[in-house]
Amino acid sequence: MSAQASLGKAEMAALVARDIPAGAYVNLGIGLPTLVADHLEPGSGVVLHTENGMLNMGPQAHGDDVDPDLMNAGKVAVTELPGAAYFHHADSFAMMRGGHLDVCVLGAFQVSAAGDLANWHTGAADAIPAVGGAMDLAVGAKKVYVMTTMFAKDGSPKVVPECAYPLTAARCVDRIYTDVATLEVTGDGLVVRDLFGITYADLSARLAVKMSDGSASS
Amino acid sequence: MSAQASLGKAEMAALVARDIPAGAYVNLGIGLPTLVADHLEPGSGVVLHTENGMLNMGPQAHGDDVDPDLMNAGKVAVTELPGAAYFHHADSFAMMRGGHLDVCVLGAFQVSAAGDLANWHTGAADAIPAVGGAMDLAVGAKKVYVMTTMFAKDGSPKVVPECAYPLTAARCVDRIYTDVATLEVTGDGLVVRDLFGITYADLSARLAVKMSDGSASS
Amino acid sequence: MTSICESTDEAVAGVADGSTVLVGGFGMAGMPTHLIDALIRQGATGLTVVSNNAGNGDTGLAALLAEGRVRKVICSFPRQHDSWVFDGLYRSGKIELEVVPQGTLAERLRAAGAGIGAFYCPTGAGTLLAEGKETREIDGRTHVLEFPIKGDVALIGAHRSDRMGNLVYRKTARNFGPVMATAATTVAVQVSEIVEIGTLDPEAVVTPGIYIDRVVAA
Amino acid sequence: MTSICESTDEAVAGVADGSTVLVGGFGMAGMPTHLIDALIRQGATGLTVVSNNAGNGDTGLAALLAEGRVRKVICSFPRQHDSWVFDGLYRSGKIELEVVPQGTLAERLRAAGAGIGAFYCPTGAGTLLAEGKETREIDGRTHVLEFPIKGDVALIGAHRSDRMGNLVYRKTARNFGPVMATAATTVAVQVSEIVEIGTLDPEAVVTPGIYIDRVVAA
Repeated sequence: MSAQASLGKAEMAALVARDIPAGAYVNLGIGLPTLVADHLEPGSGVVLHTENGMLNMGPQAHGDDVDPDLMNAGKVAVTELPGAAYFHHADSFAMMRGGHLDVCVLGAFQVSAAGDLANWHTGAADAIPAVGGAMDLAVGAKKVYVMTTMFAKDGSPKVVPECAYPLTAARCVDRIYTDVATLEVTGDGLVVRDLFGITYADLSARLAVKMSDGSASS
Repeated sequence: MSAQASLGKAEMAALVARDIPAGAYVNLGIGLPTLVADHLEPGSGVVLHTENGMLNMGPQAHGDDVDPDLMNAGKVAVTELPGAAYFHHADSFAMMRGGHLDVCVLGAFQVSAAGDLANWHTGAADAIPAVGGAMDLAVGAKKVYVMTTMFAKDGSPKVVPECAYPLTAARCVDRIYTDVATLEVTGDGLVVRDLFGITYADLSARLAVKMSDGSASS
Repeated sequence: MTSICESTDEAVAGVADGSTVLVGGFGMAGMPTHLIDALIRQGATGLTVVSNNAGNGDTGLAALLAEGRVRKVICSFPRQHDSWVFDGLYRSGKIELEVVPQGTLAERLRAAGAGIGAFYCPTGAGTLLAEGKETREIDGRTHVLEFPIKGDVALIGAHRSDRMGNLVYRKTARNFGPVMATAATTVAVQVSEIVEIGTLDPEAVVTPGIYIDRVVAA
Repeated sequence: MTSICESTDEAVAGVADGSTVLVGGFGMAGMPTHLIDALIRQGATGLTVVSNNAGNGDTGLAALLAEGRVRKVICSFPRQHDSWVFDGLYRSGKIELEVVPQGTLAERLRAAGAGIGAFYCPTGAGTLLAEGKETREIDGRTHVLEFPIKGDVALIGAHRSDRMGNLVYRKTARNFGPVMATAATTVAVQVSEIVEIGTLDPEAVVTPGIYIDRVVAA
């Protein structure tokens, strides 16, 4: 299991993309999750939602294709695919909060063993709070996938018993895709599905959370 | 004042139409209020709303102009004027409830001296209740005008101290246009603005409500 | 993911006994008559039907009612000149009725689709239709607490669909369609025409395909 | 009634000190930059600004903030790479901030326009942003009670307006425009082009003219 190396960003993105069902309606959060788009199979029929009012968003726009009226939620110029639809902000978030998106993929500062997500606020005293659509996505999508490196730059794990940072939403995360492991959040706690470049014993030792090894059975 | 006769339906409609400001957005209820449309000045810019999802509704459709997809709230085939817009039911009633319509004109079973309106239910034990959009209109329009004959077929007045019939909405009516008088609902009670074929003394004797005579001053 | 059905029978397959069925249309405009006929053939019973009216004449919704398949109707306006089927069932105690103001009906459907748990609405305050409902004073006005109406199935009519289920409507046939499309677990739509992806103007799509499960040309 | 303004100054005339000003746009898409410039010239101060962001760079909203004219910002995402004007004011305690999840911001604006007194929303439950807010369990889920955000003035950008104020937008520049247009006492819109009545497709009008007070081509 630990024979292979930990995953790079593109490999993580490919792993998430592989788990998105054909024809799913998906919102990809700003940052790392954006990479997932590049790994969706062309024929998969996966439809991308951007919360600033569009379905069937295409890839990033370049050169003459840049249109200042066509942006994604990260304010990056994007393109329109056939079958697109535009709608206003209240309709866009109604779609999200109403449970119509199949999957959203979000970045994280911390995820708790119970699936609590913290991804909007470091809790630092001088930080200017800014939430955007993170709370709406975390609460609204049918499945919430988190995509992040397992360890912060200081080596501390992002999968924790309880989030120390202010929550985005409680008990919202279904799966956690990291560079060293994929974890499922279940009623019985975290289950490790895949390991990359680390053994279950090593991972378990570095994380302070209760979890079980589901990687052998898969 | 009592020299002229009581008003016919068309004259009542003309009176209401005269009091609708140029450029107003107006909803005309089913029945008598519908007639108001025929008396709006062509250049007035008054825009008609129909709660089943349209602004800038035109006159009734006839012959080849009948389109089964273009109906008013009374399910009568109508036409579309230039500058029309279609929208769905939630948006249509958001427009209404949100206070964006300047005037609605409604029929009435009874109106109380305080401006309570009863126009949806006779209260009869075997009656099948059916409200449609009456409550929404009564609550939502900036000005609610009632248009009705003053007396029911049995001679009982429709302007009453308290409504005996189930309410459509409390304290919602601004003006009452009838065949014999126009009344304003004010904080100080009903004020008679115009009299047609009846003296103030006679009207006052037939209605059991407290009111004042504002007809002389106008 | 939207599937294009070969027949109306396929479009209504699997409706379970006891389901809540949202039925679009206002009068005959936007009424999904072919889907209702298919539902009659399909056989599900003990249904709760949510629609603006309670059936006209002897066809469509009235025929479903006449077959004894509907336990309860939630609507704004059951009583019409040709609603004899409903009238008879109601007077003989064979059908339950919940009358909801038309705008509140639309808004409760929207709330179900938009992930709103409940809302305070001024419509109906102080009337029979608010009896037993929680109220709250907001800005000096009495508001009634209203809860979402969620469907198991929605049957709606639209003008055109592309193969992803993006919909456009025609004139006032739009009415309840776009709201009901957001508010049910399974949404079936009958359209006049199914067009290729990329044919509909993305700015003019009223119901994005994310809301649509089954489309049939009928 | 919609008036066509000769200048952006005319379009923002009369904004009072202390007003709540809704400002459309998401990033630069749909941002009513010319109306903001006119508001800077107009001079109103002590403003509460409601917008998705809190200004970028040194122009537009940031310039209004830099002039010390804004008392409070209500937004979802103030912190951006180029939000130095806001950041400075905030850190020096010169501006008040209310952070609202993006979808809740849109829905509170919609509620103001739609005559909804308040609503229960799952977004933000159990987080910092719900602290001090009333909550209620609905269907086993914690919901937060949210109240409308009503503007005195809305400044929005759209693509085309006809002479009645019917609007169409372009791509994701639609964003907050249609919702804010319903939520303010006076709504001013800057458009690329003003067209004759009857030019816009009634099926594709996104904001009907009823919501629009002032239009300027800029």
